[in-house]
Amino acid sequence: MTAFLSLHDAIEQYVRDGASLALEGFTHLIPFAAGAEIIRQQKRDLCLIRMTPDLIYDQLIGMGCVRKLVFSWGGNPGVGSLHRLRDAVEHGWPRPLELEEHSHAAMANAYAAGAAGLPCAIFRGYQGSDLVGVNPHIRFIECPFTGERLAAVPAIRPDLTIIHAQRADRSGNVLMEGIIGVQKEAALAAAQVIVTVEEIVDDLHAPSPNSTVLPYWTVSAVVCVPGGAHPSYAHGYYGRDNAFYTAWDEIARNRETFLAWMQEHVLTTQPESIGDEQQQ
Amino acid sequence: MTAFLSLHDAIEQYVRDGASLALEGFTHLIPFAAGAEIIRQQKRDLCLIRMTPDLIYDQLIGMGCVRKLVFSWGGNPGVGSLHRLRDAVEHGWPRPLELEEHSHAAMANAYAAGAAGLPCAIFRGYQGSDLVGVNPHIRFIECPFTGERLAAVPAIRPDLTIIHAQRADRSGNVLMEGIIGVQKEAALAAAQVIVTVEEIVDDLHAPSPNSTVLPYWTVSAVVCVPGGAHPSYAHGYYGRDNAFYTAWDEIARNRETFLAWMQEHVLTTQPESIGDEQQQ
Amino acid sequence: MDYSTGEMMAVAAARVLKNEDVCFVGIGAPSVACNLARLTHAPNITLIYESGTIGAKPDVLPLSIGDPELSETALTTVSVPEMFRYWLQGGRISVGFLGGAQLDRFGNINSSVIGSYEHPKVRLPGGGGAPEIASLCGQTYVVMRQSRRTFVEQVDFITSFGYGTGGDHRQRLGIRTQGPTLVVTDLCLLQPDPETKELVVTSIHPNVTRETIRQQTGWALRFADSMEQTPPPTETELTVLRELHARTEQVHMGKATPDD
Amino acid sequence: MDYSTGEMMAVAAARVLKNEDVCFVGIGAPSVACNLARLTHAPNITLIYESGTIGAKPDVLPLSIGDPELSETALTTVSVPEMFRYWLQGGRISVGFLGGAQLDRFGNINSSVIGSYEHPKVRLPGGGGAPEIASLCGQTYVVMRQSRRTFVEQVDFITSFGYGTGGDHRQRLGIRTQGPTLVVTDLCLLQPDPETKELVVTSIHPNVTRETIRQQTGWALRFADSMEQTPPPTETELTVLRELHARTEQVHMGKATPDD
Repeated sequence: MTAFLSLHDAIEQYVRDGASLALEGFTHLIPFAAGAEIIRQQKRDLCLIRMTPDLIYDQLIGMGCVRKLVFSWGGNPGVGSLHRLRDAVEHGWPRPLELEEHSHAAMANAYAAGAAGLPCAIFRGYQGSDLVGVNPHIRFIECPFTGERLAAVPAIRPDLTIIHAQRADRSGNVLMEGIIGVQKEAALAAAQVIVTVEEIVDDLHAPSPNSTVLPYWTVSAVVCVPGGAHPSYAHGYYGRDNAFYTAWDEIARNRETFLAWMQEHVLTTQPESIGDEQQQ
Repeated sequence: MTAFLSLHDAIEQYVRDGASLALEGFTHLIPFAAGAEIIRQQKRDLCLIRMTPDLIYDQLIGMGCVRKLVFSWGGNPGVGSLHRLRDAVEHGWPRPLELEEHSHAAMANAYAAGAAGLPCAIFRGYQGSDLVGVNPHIRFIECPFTGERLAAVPAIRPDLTIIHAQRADRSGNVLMEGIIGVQKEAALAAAQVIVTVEEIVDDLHAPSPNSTVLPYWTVSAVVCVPGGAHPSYAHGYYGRDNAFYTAWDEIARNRETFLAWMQEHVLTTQPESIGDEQQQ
Repeated sequence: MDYSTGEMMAVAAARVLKNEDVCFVGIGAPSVACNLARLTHAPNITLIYESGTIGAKPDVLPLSIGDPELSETALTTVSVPEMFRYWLQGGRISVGFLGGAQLDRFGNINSSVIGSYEHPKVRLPGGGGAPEIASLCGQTYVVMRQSRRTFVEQVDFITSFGYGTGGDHRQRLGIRTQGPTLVVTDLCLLQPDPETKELVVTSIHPNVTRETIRQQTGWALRFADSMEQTPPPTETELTVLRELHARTEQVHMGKATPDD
Repeated sequence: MDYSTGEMMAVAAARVLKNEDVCFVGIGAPSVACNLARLTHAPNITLIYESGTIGAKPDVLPLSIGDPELSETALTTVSVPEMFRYWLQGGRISVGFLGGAQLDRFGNINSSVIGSYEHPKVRLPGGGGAPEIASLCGQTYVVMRQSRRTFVEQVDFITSFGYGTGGDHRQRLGIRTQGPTLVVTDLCLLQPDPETKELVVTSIHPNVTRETIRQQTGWALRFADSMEQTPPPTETELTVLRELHARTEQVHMGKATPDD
């Protein structure tokens, strides 16, 4: 049921121009290599979804692949702004970017609702926040028992979710460990799911009977990309390249240095070598 | 913050007559020893909550401790009826029993809502079921985005939840593994939480960074009761005594044999010896 | 090879399961059918038990929905809230199994009470996961022995909705799944009429007469125009089934402590 | 011992944290304060990062909210939906930390935009977890440097609600928590007036004048009648803080690959 593909073929077959895409990862296991391949294949008019868009989304936006961004926190963690994201919003370069802004609680609940097959999620949130006035997707319902006013947001159902995980077995069952973020929900909420992994093994060796595992019949394609989460990290495989996150601030600050870096490190790189190259 | 008590003291201090109690466990890690101690201390007018009331609830009901039962499936798994539950509902012996009946989906969502601090849970359920007509706690809301009609139930918030777990460390942090059922939700939804454990250790040795752990500051009291889940089981410690579940059908079928069994195996047993005794 | 009507029922139920199916398995007959399928023609079938075990491959039949055997052999075990939210309500289950004390001509099932709800003659265990299994699985198969007592004109209480009063009743309630597309009994197979949704006999088990089936049914039963004859259990099916039962018997009685 | 105003801010924030506190920790100043408290007077304080790590005891300061250091030292790591549902919304957090680009006299915070929302002069990262941290933690502490640019009469956009327009505004919105009970800056401590909820200065850091504080505040600032003098950082506090920063510096720069 699960296809085992090269990164090139997986992105070519599953990423359609104009589609809604979630490349999730809460600081951990961010599918950087997959994002780079989307840039190389010059996909366009994408609606990107993610709680914490960071460097890879900054790159996708800066290279003009993105029409709309659904997010709750868009910055370079511990460093500052995402300059390409700002440039697109503030000056429309390289193209205008539509924003749909939520809180983390809202997006986490919306992904969970998508995974649960519900049309919406309810939670206690957005009380007194001006976000309510600028995002028409934030509404309210009354609890039928207490009358309490609760926030409601529509379920998130991406056309495609791409995540990076530690490993998959040869059937396509996938194991995730450490900071698992909202990846399981993002995967189960999507119509299609691509998982890039550090390695493909005979036995997952899940440490606990309750380990986070996606069964093969929930995964469309598995791609083996060692180092595919760099400069983020893979618990048990390699650490976070905090120095690169810090360095990105300078690289992305102006358009020329950004384009030069993309040219050298992404556009002229081969997908197969991504992991290794970025791990240097 | 967590108190380490004897089973006798824990039940005496935390179980109040008339309180709402959830002794959860989905066929696994059922807190039998704690239930037996509640019977020995002759607690009364309890409102018992549980998705799958089985033998220990049959005993509590048969001994007259229970006023009301909130449940979704009340039987002896794979064997048949709970005769004491039936006798109470059908003939009011030893006292009438009020029922609040739900589906598993409703109760699982209601516990989760309790743990999440929400007043209610919404889900797609009860469509066409007559349960809607006999349970006023089942209501419906409209999705504010799609207009779909969704079922709603009030959150479950027990005065006290009692669960059994594999082990706790000396601070009171608790580890659960295997079929974890709805125990974490039941614990986080309750005002007070008692956890009986197979052993108390220096280090939990959680096998995975994502293992199911209740931090000590969510646990009121920890009680060490080896074998405290027998005749249900404790993954990694001992198996399920299916023979006893089968034998219970005969024992509980009539009032005399039931009372005789309770006299010999519960009323005249010491809490400290429960585990060992039941493990013989 | 000789076989019992119960064995015929288990074999007939197992045969309709496919390798690609993701089954929400109930205890008893469904569990027998699913594991028989897994041990014969559908080795890769995914068995999910509502206790949270996904991809269980038990060597013996579980007595309860949460026996150790299940989580020990499962791909992973999730919490019960997750099971009902992400997996059942999430639309991940292709086949759900149902049974009950009463089934009516439109596939509605009663597992709550015999008699009135307030003053029941018999208080049954209740629906458990059934009300949502009935509405959220791609389709459901009902496996139960056939008798006038269990196959009734109208159930005393609808715990799990089948086709209601027939026709497009499910659609009118906004239910998007197929419902009870097959009923497997110890005597025959029944399937809903495409239009009216009334259950009609479509295949008769060996050595069973229409008269017997009529006698064991509480409503004026219809037989399909193109009637089939259920093939008897093969030697392989019977051998695997009996070995499964034998292993189970041994394990469950292993720790007999009747006085304790 | 000499110290910077930033060190005074970190120390002042750390001092208010207790051993029993369960803190929802933000990156930057809050993370410094929480870990300083843990390494000095509150060894058992529970630190929760929104990435899902519960009971983290990092040896160095995380650069991001989800550095490896956090899950590797945590009691357990849960999913992000669980974190926001069972732990934050579940009412398990006693203290939440907030910061932002703008803070107004009633403790409302803007971390979304400078200028209009549709055509912002500066597009900020956004609220992240803040809107619900502000309403669901038992109380919140704001830690940020004080300046006319950041301490404004009115914020351009309320990302996270403090006391709104003051008085009982929180209660009128059905918010059950205390809100921003303390603001720690590099110059002083501010607390809400019990009645009006306007932030007033209650303690001044050493060698800081009221005039300086006024100059760095965008509204007509009030000073409490009983004004306190913030004790300077102790040698222990400074030593632990500086060692923490030194360890952090070393680790984060360890894997420098600027060209990659």
